[in-house]
Amino acid sequence: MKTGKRYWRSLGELSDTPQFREWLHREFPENASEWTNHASRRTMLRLMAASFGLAGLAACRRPTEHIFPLAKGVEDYVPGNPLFYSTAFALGSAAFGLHVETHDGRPTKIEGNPNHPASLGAASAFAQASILSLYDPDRTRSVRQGRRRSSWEAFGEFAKDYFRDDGDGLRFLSGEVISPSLEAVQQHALQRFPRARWIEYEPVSQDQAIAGAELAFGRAVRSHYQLEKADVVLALDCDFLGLDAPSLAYTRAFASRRKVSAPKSEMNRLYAVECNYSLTGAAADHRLQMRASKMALFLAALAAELKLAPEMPARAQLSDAELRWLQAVAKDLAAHRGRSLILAGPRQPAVAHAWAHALNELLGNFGTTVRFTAAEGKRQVEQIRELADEMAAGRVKTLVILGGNPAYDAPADLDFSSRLTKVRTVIRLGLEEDETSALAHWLLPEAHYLESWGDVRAWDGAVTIQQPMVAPLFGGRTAAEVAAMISGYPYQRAYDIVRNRWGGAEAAWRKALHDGLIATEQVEEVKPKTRLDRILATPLPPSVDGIEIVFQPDASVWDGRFANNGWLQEAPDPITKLTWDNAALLAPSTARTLGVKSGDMLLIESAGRQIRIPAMILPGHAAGSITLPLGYGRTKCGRVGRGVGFNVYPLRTSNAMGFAAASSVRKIPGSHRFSLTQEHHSMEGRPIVLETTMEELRKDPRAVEKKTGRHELFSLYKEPTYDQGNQWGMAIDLSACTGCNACLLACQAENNIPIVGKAQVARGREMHWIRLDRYFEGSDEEPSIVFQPMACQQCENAPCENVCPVAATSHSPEGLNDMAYNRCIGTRYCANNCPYKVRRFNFLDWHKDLDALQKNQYNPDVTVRMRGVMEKCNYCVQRIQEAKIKAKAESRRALRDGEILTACQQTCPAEAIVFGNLNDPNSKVSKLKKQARNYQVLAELNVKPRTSYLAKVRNPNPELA
Amino acid sequence: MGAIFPKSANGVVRLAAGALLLAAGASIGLYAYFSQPRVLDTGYTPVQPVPYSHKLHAGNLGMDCRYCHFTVERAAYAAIPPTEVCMNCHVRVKPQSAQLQLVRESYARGEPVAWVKVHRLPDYVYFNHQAHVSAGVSCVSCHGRVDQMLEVKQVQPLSMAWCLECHRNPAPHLRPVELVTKLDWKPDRDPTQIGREIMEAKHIAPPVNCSGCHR
Amino acid sequence: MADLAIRPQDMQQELNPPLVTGGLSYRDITEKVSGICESKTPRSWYIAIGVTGSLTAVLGLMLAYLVANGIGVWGNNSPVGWAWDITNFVFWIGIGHAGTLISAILFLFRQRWRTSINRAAEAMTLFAVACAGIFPLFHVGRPWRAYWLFPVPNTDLNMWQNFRSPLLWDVFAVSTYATVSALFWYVGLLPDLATLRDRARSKLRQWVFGFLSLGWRGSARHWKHYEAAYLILAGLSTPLVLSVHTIVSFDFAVSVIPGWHTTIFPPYFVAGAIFSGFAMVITLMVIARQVLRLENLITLKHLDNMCKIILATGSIVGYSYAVEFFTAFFSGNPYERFTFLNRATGPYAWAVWTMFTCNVFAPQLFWFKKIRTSVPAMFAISIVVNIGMWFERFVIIVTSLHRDYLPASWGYFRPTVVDVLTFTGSIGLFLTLFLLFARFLPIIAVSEVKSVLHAQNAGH
Amino acid sequence: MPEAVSHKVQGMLGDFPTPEALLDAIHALRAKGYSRLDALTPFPVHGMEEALGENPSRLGYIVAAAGLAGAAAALLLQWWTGAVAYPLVIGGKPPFAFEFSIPITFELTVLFSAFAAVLGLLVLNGLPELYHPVMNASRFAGATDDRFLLVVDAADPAFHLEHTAELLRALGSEHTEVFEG
Repeated sequence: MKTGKRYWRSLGELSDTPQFREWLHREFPENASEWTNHASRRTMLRLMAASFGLAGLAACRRPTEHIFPLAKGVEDYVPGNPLFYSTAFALGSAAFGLHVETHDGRPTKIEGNPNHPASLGAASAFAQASILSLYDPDRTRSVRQGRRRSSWEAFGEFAKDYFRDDGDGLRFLSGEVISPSLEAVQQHALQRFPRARWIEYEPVSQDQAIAGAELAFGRAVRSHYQLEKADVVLALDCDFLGLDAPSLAYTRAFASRRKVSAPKSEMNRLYAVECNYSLTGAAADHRLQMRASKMALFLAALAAELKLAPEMPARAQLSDAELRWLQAVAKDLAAHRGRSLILAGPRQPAVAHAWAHALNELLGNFGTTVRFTAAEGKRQVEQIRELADEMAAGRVKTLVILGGNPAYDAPADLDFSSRLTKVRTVIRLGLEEDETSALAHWLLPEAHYLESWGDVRAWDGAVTIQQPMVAPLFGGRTAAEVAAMISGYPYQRAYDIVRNRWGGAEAAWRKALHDGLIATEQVEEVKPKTRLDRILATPLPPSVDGIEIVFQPDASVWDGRFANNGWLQEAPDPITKLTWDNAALLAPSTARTLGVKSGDMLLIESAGRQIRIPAMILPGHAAGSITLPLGYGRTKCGRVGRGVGFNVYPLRTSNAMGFAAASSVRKIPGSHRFSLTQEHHSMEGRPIVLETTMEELRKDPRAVEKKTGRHELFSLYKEPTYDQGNQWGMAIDLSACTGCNACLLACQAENNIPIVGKAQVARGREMHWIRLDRYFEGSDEEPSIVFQPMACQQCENAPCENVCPVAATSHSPEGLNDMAYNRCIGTRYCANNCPYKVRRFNFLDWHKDLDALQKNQYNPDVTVRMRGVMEKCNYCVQRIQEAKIKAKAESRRALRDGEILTACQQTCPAEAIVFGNLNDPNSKVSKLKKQARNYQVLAELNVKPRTSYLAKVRNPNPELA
Repeated sequence: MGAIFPKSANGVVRLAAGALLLAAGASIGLYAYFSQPRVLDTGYTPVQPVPYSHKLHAGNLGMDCRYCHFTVERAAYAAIPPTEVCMNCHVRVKPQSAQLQLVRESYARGEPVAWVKVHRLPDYVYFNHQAHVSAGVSCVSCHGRVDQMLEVKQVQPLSMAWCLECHRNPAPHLRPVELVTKLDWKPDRDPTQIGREIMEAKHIAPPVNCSGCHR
Repeated sequence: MADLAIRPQDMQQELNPPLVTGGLSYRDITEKVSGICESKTPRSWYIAIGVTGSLTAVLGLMLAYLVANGIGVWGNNSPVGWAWDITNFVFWIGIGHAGTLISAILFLFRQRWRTSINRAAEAMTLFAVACAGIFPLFHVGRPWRAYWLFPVPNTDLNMWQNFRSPLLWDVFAVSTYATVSALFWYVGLLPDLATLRDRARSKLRQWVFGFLSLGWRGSARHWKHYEAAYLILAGLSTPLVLSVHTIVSFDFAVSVIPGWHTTIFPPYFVAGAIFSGFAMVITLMVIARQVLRLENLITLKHLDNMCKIILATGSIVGYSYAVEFFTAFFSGNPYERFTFLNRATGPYAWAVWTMFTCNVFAPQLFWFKKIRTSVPAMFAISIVVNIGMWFERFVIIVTSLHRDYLPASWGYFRPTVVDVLTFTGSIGLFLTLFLLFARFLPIIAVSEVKSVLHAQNAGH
Repeated sequence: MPEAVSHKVQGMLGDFPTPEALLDAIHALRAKGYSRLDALTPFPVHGMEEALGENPSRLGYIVAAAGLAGAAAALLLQWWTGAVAYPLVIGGKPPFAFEFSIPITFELTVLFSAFAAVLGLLVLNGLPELYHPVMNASRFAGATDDRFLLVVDAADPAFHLEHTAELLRALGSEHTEVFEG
């Protein structure tokens, strides 16, 4: 529907921002009518409601609505039909290939690119949410010189006569450069300005890993783990399924070894040694809590145990329990030479990484479970430290900051922002107005990666061309463009820069664009040798007495760059279920010694600096250690992120980026209210998430069934039969699910799910259609964690349907529990009567305060729900309908299995969610449901859910039982 | 003392009561009738910025609907044609016509012509042209004899009840796909029979559940 | 031992004290009751209605605010989709049971003592039901669509109601109950309206009551059909009054939620309703009796009887509570067990124990005749019972919802100011209506009391 | 009343202090062959119907019929909307079933019956009847207060201005008057 009336109105709403008008006119007038569609979809629902029974009368004065067709056609654009482009998303040193769905020129949804080795069709929460940042109304909207609004032309003029010399005192500062075309410009710039230097800094970097490699091999390398080949995995402070690695591909590989279809199938075993409770820890078969500062020692001891290193005092510092654990692990590893793997996390010091390498070589894992490619040995922290010193010494005249946010996230001891004031000219290219922009003399709007040309090299070297789906909304430019501008690079526009970097024939280029991968580059694989003597010569880090503090990227805002992203802020932390906040995570025992409970404020001091932050007790966290998630407490930030959470960077110094010793931690007056999406953590012994072990399964294949118990189920009535046509159903493998938030974000993007904000989450009104239920099991001190994605179960005997007085929710012949928003009057009875509590009610008009710009992200295939109506998961019925219509048009009778992917399924890195036709015995889902692990939650209620779960299987080491 | 009310009071009261009942009944009846989309929405004939005559183009000149509404078989929307399409002919045909002024301007400036929407569905209704056309539902079923309209006019209520009529019993409205745009098609035999055969052949079973149209 | 001897007339007095005392004549009764609404409006009345009126205004404001912003202005959340809204609804509907019960069931049981209280009780019923009606109407997310709850012909949608839904049964039950009670009440009023008409001096009153009494003359034929109609209405109302709260209880009993899904709800709810209803009657009548000096018509015997009924129903309620807990544990259903354990010990334990104290323990005091016949005592207890019964509904609704099957979905409900003010406002509305009634209509069924007096004099 | 009451004798009214006296009087008059009598009393007096030879009320039949109609209407509504007009699969239950139709059937039965009872009452009593000649009688007001009135219709063959008045006084009427209108 193209409803012009409201189109004009929403333009009116926006007309206060000239950029918007400019953007509207310049970019895509043709589909102006389309995008308002969604704005109007909302308004419409409201109007319908407002116009009451008087709908009739209203129509007497029927509003004139306009249709705005294109003036000139656009190739392969059919109004209303989506187009998909491949591109890539970069985060630190990693990049992930994507497919982006666009509707009439508006990117609306991000999927993983199945051909891309780093994403394999999956997309992380960050990647998916990045689309919201594109439409962030708080983005830098224009070039500014000081306070004055300026223009690119003006800056061009300025640059022309400012950058004449040989670059004396000229410094470039950017995030890690993983873009080949930017590298080209970088090199050119450094030739053009011989005395200039280019610093790369990421708050979350691979520095220690590189240092470790240099220590072990004498050269920097990148490690590539082949988890699908590993039978026994030992992860030390390494959340390779979560935040400490390009986790999508690793998750896929790991999960492939966790889905046991038959009792005889071989399952891998994961040992995790960690401080904070991570997704990896949750997935582990054995988890050992250990302070981060002790893990290098653990590895050394392991080396000793495996006779790689001579006996050393290390062992003495391990407790008996730890030692028992270590011995068992050592035995298990040794028993799986060439099929085992040891990973050390980025927070761990070089020596730990070195030991890990040494052990992997000893265990014959080189070339089998771990491969290496060459890497350059730049240390980012050192680079920025030098820069800071130069700034302090006044030797930096011009600093060109391309992206990043050093004023906020540079190591505290460098005192970056105050030293920045010593620089004569600070030129800053930034996506949003942040702490750094505030200190810049020239502020340049950066182009979002979805609106500009670029290219990125993934962790394993695969290169993807980034192509724009819209022209820059606020006239932003890329880092390459700015660097080119300053250094007079022969190519000035992003497209030319990239196109020229790759050259090649048009056909190959087009193919590269289409596939999202460029063939030309080859990454050299290296076969390094460890030098044990050097490792042995390196002292282990001193043990921290007192409480240690550990810094880690946050699952929602990473290093702070996503602070203004409402989806991510509202996405609950997978482990703590905390939204819109960070907290000092500590073990119950630590809390007891400090005399604090969750919500109490702590004053933490380290290296002469201090922060205030509320404590949160996390069962399973290592004692005597406090985890501080980075990225919160932004002072200069958009409306969403400003003042959310607590900034922990002040404690993070350049020589202790991973963890440090706290000089003092004490409770101070005051408390903080967290907004949690899950407040109860125990399963109360109910058969909700069923768990079994490989052993049990081998003994008795029916083990799972026995746990649920049998129930005599009957109905008063003759129940309808669902044996015709498609019968949709879903199976979720809890053994594969790692609890990452990918599905939750996918659902949010696909189904126009609103953001409700911290206060409303606290009231229990979050709108996510799919919950990731997280349960702790076992003791408070040593709990294990299980996850359960919980969305509408599409019950055949749906209790919600029975109680709706106006029949707003009823059953489709294909077994879907339909929800007709436009019929709903909002009694909330259905939600009350839902045993899974998966229905969501629009308590308020969540879309009211939404900037029209953000409405561009709305999926036009899904109604935007007005306040006062109920909503819930519907297996992405819009996708089902599209597919059916497509099949009909192609006059196909049956749909192919896997032709329809629900949003959550499509993006799940573990492929834990499988949707399909239960009526087709050969469909993947039917097969899964036939497995002995398959069970229905609350089956005894006879609601006959169409979604069922495959019990979680762990593979514990009998020796540790 | 005497009675409070005059003798006539009894008659008056009875009369009043009768009148009241009548009025109530009448108003309900009237509302029930006039609130029908059939009564309200049909016949809506807005004035278009450009006096484009479907009668001339589709009728007299016999142009196929799909020449302009070319996405109808591929998309949910039967797109209103880009100005470009008009100009394909009108660079030569009547290049100077005053009536085409707007069109020429639009083409020159690259800005759209603000056509007025005639057939409107609520935003929570997902009607898909592709699905219907490929099944063999003719344009005429919903839009009427556009080829006879000087100004396009809504001839059907486009209400849910009306949609359901056809979704429950599609046979009378089906025809061979190639004849979909032949608005004046007269079947040589019982159309319902033809419809049944098509349903048979194409396994047509229109949805009557909510998510068929509401998502 | 002589003084221990009991004289027969004392015995008579003891067992069956007169329902009309002070040797009143028919005329006196007419004077007494009609006098109330004919005399000059006392200052106190204006003050009272000033207060209740402003509370009613608050109700209006709150509802407007609610409709303007959405249910979010209340504390309701997920999982607690219903909270104060439905609690208030059930509370008021419960109150609204005494009236019809007194006029219908006691009538069928030939309980003559009902006559002096049934009029006021019926009025109270109507007002309570009116207050109750507000909540289901405004608790919906889109009240402007609430008319979809009724089978209104719709030529555009061709959509109808879902008759499997207890909520829909509720709509029919409550609206039927409201209508029938109103009719019943009006029929009862007819003769007394005629009395007012014939006593009226001013033209206005003559006309108004003339119209309202429809020309009632009290002729033999009138009375014949009148008695028939009254008997029939009583016969209809009796099952109706039972069905209403039964169906209200279905809203919960028919669901799948532990703590809701139970078979004892119907009798339990009905008992509770009568319990709270009578408590409210006492609260109001004690005041009316005092203020309007009706001691001779509303005698201690009336109050005593009502206290006995409260004691009886209160005990039934207490028994139901016990049975609920017993079945929960006896059932062996872990979810049921948890729900009741959680009620008694969970975050809402305070509400549960308030409920127990008010509903189970307080009314037991009525075993003592001293308390049954002490006006202040019964007044206090009646208030306590009302509070207790509100909490009963709160407990049933909120504690069952806030922790059901999947612990991950558990939550906690906190009311907002709007919640509180809306309920307070509804009390205001209730009292306002009652004040208006007490001022302008005969609050005692004159003709009925006369026939009782006649019977009493005739000595049978 | 301003507009003149047509001065035609409509009947005669006797005023008695107690229901008993009234009943005795009625018995006496009927014994004397009076047939068109009526009594106006502040509350229903037992034995009055017998005394006046009124046959019992037929209201019950009307109500019963209405009740059946209500039940039928309810069932029809639920069956037609559920199973005919738009059959939807809801909660795995059939489009129509007696189990879940009972509550509403019951409610509508009661509703219809109640309306029938009240409307029946009015119709059978010819209400609303704001004007009635007897209202012109000076003592009429007593009938809704504490007096028990006996009304002899002028149309009664036995009616006679003097004799009837005599008779009434003899039977203990404390006031006897002729009313017109």
